[in-house]
Amino acid sequence: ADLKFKPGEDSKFNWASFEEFKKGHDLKGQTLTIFGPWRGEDEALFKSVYAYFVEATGAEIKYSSSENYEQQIVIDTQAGSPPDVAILPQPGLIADLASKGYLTPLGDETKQWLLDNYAAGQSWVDLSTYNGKDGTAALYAFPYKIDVKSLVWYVPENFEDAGYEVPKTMEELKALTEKIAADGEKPWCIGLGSGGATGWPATDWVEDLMLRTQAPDVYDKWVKNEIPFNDPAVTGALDEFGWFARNDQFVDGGAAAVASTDFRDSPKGLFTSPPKCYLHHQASFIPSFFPEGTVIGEDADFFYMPPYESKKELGNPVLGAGTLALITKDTPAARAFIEFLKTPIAHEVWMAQTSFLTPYKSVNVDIYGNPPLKKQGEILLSATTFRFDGSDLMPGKIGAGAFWTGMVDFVGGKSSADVAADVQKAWDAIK
Amino acid sequence: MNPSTRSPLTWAVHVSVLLLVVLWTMPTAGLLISSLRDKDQLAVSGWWTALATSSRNSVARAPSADSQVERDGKFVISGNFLGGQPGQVSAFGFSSREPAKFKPGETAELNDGERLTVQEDGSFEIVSDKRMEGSRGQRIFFTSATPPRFTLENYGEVLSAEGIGRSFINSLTVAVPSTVIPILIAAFAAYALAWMPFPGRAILLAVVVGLLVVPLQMSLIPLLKLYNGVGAFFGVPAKTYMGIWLAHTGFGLPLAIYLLRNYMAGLPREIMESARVDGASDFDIFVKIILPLSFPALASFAIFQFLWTWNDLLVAIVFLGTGQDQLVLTGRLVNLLGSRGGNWEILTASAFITIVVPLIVFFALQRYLVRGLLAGSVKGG
Amino acid sequence: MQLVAAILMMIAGVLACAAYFWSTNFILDWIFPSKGLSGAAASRNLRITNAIRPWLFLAPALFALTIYLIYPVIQSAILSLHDRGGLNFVGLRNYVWMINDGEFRQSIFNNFLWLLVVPALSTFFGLIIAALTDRIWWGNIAKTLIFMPMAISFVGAAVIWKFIYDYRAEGSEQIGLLNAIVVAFGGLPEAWITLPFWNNFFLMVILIWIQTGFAMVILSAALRGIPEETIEAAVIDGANGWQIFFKIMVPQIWGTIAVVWTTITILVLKVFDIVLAMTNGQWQSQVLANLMFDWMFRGGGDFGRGASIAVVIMVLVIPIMIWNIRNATKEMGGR
Amino acid sequence: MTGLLLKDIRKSYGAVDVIHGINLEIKEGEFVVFVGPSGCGKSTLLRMIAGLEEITGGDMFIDGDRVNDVPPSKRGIAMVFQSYALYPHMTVYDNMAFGMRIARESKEEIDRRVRSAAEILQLTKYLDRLPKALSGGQRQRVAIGRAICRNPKVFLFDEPLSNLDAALRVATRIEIAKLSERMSGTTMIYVTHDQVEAMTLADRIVVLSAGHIEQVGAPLELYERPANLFVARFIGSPAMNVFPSTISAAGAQTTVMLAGGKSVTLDISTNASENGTEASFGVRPEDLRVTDSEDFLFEGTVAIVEALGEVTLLYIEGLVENEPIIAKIPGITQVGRGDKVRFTADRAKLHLFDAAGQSYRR
Amino acid sequence: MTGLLLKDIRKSYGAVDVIHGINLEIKEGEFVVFVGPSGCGKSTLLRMIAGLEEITGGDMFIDGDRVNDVPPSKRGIAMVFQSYALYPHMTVYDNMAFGMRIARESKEEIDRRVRSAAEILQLTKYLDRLPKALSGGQRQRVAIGRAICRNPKVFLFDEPLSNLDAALRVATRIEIAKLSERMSGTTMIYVTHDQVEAMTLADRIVVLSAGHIEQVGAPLELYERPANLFVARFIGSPAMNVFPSTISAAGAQTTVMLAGGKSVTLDISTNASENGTEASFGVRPEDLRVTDSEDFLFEGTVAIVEALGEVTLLYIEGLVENEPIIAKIPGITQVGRGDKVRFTADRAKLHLFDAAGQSYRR
Ligand SMILES: Nc1ncnc2c1ncn2[C@@H]1O[C@H](COP(=O)(O)OP(=O)(O)OP(=O)(O)O)[C@@H](O)[C@H]1O
Ligand SMILES: Nc1ncnc2c1ncn2[C@@H]1O[C@H](COP(=O)(O)OP(=O)(O)OP(=O)(O)O)[C@@H](O)[C@H]1O
Ligand SMILES: [Mg+2]
Ligand SMILES: [Mg+2]
Repeated sequence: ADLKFKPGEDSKFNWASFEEFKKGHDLKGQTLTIFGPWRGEDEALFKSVYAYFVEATGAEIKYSSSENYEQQIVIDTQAGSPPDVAILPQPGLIADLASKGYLTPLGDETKQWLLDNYAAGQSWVDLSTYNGKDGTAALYAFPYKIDVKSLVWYVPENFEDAGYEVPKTMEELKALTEKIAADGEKPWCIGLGSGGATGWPATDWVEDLMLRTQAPDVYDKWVKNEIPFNDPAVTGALDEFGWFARNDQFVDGGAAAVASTDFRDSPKGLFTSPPKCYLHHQASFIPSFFPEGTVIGEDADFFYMPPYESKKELGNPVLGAGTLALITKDTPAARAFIEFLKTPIAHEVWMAQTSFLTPYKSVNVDIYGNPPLKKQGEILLSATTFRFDGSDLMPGKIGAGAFWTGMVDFVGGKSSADVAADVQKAWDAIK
Repeated sequence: MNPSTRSPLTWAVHVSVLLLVVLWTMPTAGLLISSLRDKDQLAVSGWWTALATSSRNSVARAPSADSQVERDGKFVISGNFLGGQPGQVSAFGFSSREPAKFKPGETAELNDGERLTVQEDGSFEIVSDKRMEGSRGQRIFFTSATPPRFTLENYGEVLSAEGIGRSFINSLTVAVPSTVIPILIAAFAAYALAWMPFPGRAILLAVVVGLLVVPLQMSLIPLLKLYNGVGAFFGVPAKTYMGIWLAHTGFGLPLAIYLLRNYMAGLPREIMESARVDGASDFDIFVKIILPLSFPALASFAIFQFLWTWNDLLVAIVFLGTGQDQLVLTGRLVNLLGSRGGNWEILTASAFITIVVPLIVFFALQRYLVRGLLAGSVKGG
Repeated sequence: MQLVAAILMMIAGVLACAAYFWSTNFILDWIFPSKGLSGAAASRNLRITNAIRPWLFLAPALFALTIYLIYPVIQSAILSLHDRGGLNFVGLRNYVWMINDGEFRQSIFNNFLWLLVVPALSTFFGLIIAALTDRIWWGNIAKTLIFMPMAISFVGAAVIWKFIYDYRAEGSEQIGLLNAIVVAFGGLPEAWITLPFWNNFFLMVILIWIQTGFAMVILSAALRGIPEETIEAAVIDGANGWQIFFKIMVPQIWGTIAVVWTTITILVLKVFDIVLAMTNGQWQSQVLANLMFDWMFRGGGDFGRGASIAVVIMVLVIPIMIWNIRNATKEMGGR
Repeated sequence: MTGLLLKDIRKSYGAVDVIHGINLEIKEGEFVVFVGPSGCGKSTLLRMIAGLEEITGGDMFIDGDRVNDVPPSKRGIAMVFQSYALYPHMTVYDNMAFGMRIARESKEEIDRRVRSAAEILQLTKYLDRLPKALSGGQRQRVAIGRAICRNPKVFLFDEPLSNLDAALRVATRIEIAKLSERMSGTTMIYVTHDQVEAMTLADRIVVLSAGHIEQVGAPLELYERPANLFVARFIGSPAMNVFPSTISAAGAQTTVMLAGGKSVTLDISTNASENGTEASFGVRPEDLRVTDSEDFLFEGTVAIVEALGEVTLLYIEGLVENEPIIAKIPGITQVGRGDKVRFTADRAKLHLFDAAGQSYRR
Repeated sequence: MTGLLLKDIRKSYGAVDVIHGINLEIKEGEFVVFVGPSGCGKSTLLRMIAGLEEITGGDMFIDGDRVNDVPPSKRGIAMVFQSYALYPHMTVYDNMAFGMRIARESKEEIDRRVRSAAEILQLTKYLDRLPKALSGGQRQRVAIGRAICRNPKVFLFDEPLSNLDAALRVATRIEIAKLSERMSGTTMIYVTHDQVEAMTLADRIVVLSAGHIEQVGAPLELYERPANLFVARFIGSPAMNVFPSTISAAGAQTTVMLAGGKSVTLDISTNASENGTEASFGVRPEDLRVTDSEDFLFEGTVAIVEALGEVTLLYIEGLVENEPIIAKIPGITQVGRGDKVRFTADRAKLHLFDAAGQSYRR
């Protein structure tokens, strides 16, 4: 196969793990079907990773993705023709698949592996543990490829021209926001538009602010609806978001534009002449929507979404998201693939390119393909709290439905209490 | 009829059609123009502005310090940020706060003692007394009038994608039989419903109408289950071309039957009677009389069925799969978009690439929508 | 190579289908011959073949309809009585939930709006365009242009309309055509698709824009089937263009107009792509089909509720079915 | 034997009764012509024989087999439709060849037959045209050609010559006659409004009126001995002149008193009981002669003179209410408008009908 | 003045020339009948007058205005189509009322006119029916009714009576004549294959053949002095008998030698130069009389006898190649098949045509 990095050549890579895996697995003549969310550039990157699996085992991999992959996986599992391995970004959906009995548990050995090898291992185990068809919890998923969401993007030169400083605390961030507004400029670009998924960028905001205003266990209760959605803790976070997004002076286009501006278009305001805004809250993937030729770290950069000075005790929480690999059809190849994901090389190959973060402790962080990636990796590793995207953890109908709609209504002017009550009502309806 | 029977208001007809056409094409025109534009422009300015010379604020970056030359004891970086493109600079600046502070020809004092001059044609010069440093060049903001500029890059990108030819053939392999088979089946059924008396005819017709409403999404799971079952039983793969043809056939049938029956029922019954008297069986009548006379309806339906099967992604993915030798063109194009699907330049270009074949089909079949097909057959009426 | 295989496969598929009709027909005549037989036997055989033949013609269609549509309908009906996993019987609970669900009621209301507006306007525009383009030399080009929206994929259409409805704040450059126009006339830009109630109409415009091509093609075929001489007679009778159109042409293709209207009506009941792509039912623009899709597939899906909404959608066509039975029996009365 | 037998055949369209019980036997090889006023049910009857119209009541037999439920294609018929019913998508040639192709005739045979039919019908030039590029008469000829190409047991012609010019009509009529002669086993049923056609072609003429049969008979029989007033007036053109009259002397010869007061004696026997009853006295226009003698039938003033070249029609008004008496005088006559003329007629050519319209000459 | 003027009117369908330069003037209020063989271009000409068919060449004037490009609706015409062209979705009543409704006539007026037309055409019973539930003749009557309801400047009738029975045809013909009389300013153009119609209705008859005019004239003129062989044979039924002959003595009276060797002298003058040239000698069947005298025209054996009641047709074969000579004898004659009969005719009724077919009687 076409291997991106010749085994054994670059000593930064953990080639030993590759050789070891190669020795232990021979799957010649077998085919492994993988179904994942990655398309386009991401698909090419993923291919470059699984090429090593192919090289090592001799198995053939059929990877496919589709625009409607969530729908696709539901149909395929229901109808009884699932792929061998599915990789999905939504824990909610995974929970559902698990509860219907379509997933194969990965076993205690993997659980132990996660505890041992992933930073903040317990939170990954928690994330990967779901109730099966019989109601017993088991580890069903293997987290692989993480995105950091607690990032604020800006253009350093614009900061320079205007004399702004990167804020270190939330209080400073708010002050900066007010200062920019006072200068007659718009501080933020916020866009919630995403076609059928309109609203989701706001949920990231809220979750990030939840982690910065509440203790992690409140967050956990929130996503499990152990505290109601209209709990003051939640409405508080909503209002914090409202402070940024519902102020016509603070957002480009005014509050009215927030809901309808496409999230893919919104960061472009950072780069116009004159700049339409100075700050943009978005996950680590967003540079693909920056103008062509933008160099991260120079033309644009990011800083960690700062915590409140006043809530020091919460430390540096990080909101993230990621994809989880599942065995949807129990075959030796599928098992082997999960094993493969446990090798450092499966992480390093992607790390060495772009847009891949991992909590795997024993990978060589020097391999990160570029400084920003490394910086994100550091944010991830220095996190005192790591939490997975809450809306992805909630049931689909809420996390990919009522919550989005609620956020759209919220920026449209509805009060936080009403919005939260609506979401809670929807949640009640599916119980 | 001949021209002299036309209403004298033909100009009104021309004008109204033109108006409607403009109304209907306007959105698509936007798409077309967008597909020819530079992708970064898409989100910043309206597509219609691309057609005219427009005044635009842009940012350029001067080459980095590496490219400075020493001239008369001064260090100079020069270049042209219009890059040879026609255009005219009307103002410039070096700070994001004052992007249009200077007029072309003026000299701007940069913060660190460098001096920047920009000419109308976009050429600029940064002059400094001391050697300049830094890996990034100076940002220059400028306002320029740029004439329309289009690029075929987006199309190039889409068309050069790997496996696109293969997907094209896959799509055709799906679409052609998925168009022909339902037409054949539906035509027979429509004939029976229109011209053969049997009990329960009206009810059956109504059921067909009712089935038009069945949401595709509802059928996918039960059908895929069935396919898997059948595939397992015969030991063949569940996802085959045969399977998708039949699926498209099933989904297309109600409309096909409904449209064709309506058309066939309107054919003059004398023609059928006369064929019957000539000794033709129902089969003969169908093949030799009804089919040729139903060409307009067959062609119309063929246009739509082809279009649906060609543009379909869902059914193809569910019943055919996404492997190399199955992935259809729409699937391939969607996969070109990033995982978050925001590449509008690819979207727009691929929308136009997929549209071509259905439009050819439309054009080709349109000539079967002829006038006066029945002229001369019966007298009176 | 693949091309050859594909072509062979296509030919085989189509031939197999044709062969069915030919051979069954042949076999029927062979089992019950009527030629060469005399009297009673022949006429008995004739009666039998006449009773069987329609079913032979219908059989493949019925087979495909049963498997691909009726079977799923039954499945849905059964599913609608079960819980989210489709395993436990819950009786009518899903329906009860539905009636009490505000979103459902909203969808029903919106769907009504859609049903009132879209089929009527699509058919109307389709008819007008078909009639107007019929008699001008560049009619075919005009038709092709108006047909184009039909050929564009939904994804493409969504992008197109984004470029129309896009909203940028007052003062900044509008990249949405509609707002650009509004601003050019001195108005204030609006975020069109977020205006509750009215956004329904902005979404409908998209479907009308697409479906007009459908109506146009079908009606154009029908218009061309009108006997030319009746139009000539009307011209002689002194009728002008409008009168000919409304009093001579429209009544003669009334059946087809009804068919087009019915088809689009049913399509409207099913349509969700547009809503999904543009708003996903937010800002109170939810429709039944999208709601169903939502429940079916979002986050693993709740098949019970999804199916019960599907059942409601299917029940909504019953009046249309009855109307069609009426028409069919009336029309076939003389036959 | 390819005879037809119609037993109490009835037809109604919904509530409208169109055919009220027709009984008719047609022998193999016979040439039967249906005549009757427009709308009386001729086409309907023909279409029922062809099997195109469901038979509401009664039985139909072809060759002794009940065919009520036999489809048209199995009845062995060829038909010329009143409305032509050409296949619009086929050329003239294909239109004519269609039936034979269905019957799997050989290519040469088809070609021979089509060409000969086209020759007869003067269609050879148009064989490659589609029906829409033909004139009305040409279309009608294609319809005829389509039928005569074939070799059926029964021919049905529904007003096949109505759109042809006189010469062509005569020529085609003769061809049909020849055809009937050549195919002696073939039964022909022919609907026409043209008396000449009916008279020249028919072995027997069936006169229909409002869905029932008025009289069946050989052509001359119908002309000379119409069974009733309807047939008398229907056969012959212009129609027979009818005078209201009263029987003044019944017997082997009958004397009737015309409205004008003149009495006429006819060679028709009546029962004595009829004495004094109302009767209709009829004489055909062509049987009237202008006379100077005193032995005239009636006298009147010519209101209109229509010179047709070959004959002249004289219209005498005022003798019978609401209707002119017409005389048809051979050649071109000197009689002018306003002239008072006396007319006479052969006694043998006078007709007498009773009050119910039945002829006394039985 | 609602006259029509056709100047060198031409029509071709693609490569097919159908009308080859027609020059014709029709005066206001005139009743002109077009006759000619099937396919000669009558309907096409009518449709050009109506404006339904583009004029390929030449000019057409109505009322002195060039109307080549005037749309039909502005020409003030009513037309009966050969193919009826009824509105299938309208009842008989609505079909007839449509034109008047378009013209915004009052409801009462429309009703009055429709009912009176329906009365005339015996359609009253069918006013509520759709065309598809009518017989062929009834449909044709609706087509007529639709035209005569209206009040146009020009009436165009394309074979309007072809599907009607004799009685109805006569009645309708008379109604049309009355209509023409009543609306004296209205020009009527009428296409028919029926000689009687042509003769009785026409002020002038236009004889067309293969797209050009053969002769225009008053009915009797055409009958008595046909300009050429075509008209001579076309007018009159059966057609004029024509014998090939040679002029043996030209002069004030002309003597011709028939093929059989018999010579006949006619009251027709010819130039001396014509002596010895070929000529066609013609005599109409109805002008032939059976004679016993020696002064007969020709003698032949009767091959067929067709008794039509009113007249008898005798077919004498073998005299002229390929064509029988026909004699039309009034009444029912005793002559039978195989009889050898002598025929004679009035000298004044003999016709002579030169080799090109032009009549010598000018
Ligand atoms: N579309 C056409 N293309 C070519 N030839 C045509 C077309 N329409 C008519 N013709 C020819 O034009 C000639 C004249 O046709 P027209 O209908 O005027 O005849 P007509 O005199 O009315 O005959 P008829 O008495 O049979 O109705 C015919 O020979 C016909 O074949
Ligand atoms: N579908 C129908 N519904 C009701 N009445 C009908 C229908 N079809 C025909 N008729 C009537 O049946 C009668 C007989 O029709 P038919 O066509 O047999 O007449 P016809 O003798 O052929 O007349 P013509 O000489 O005018 O063709 C007519 O009075 C007609 O109005
Ligand atoms: Mg009839
Ligand atoms: Mg004609």
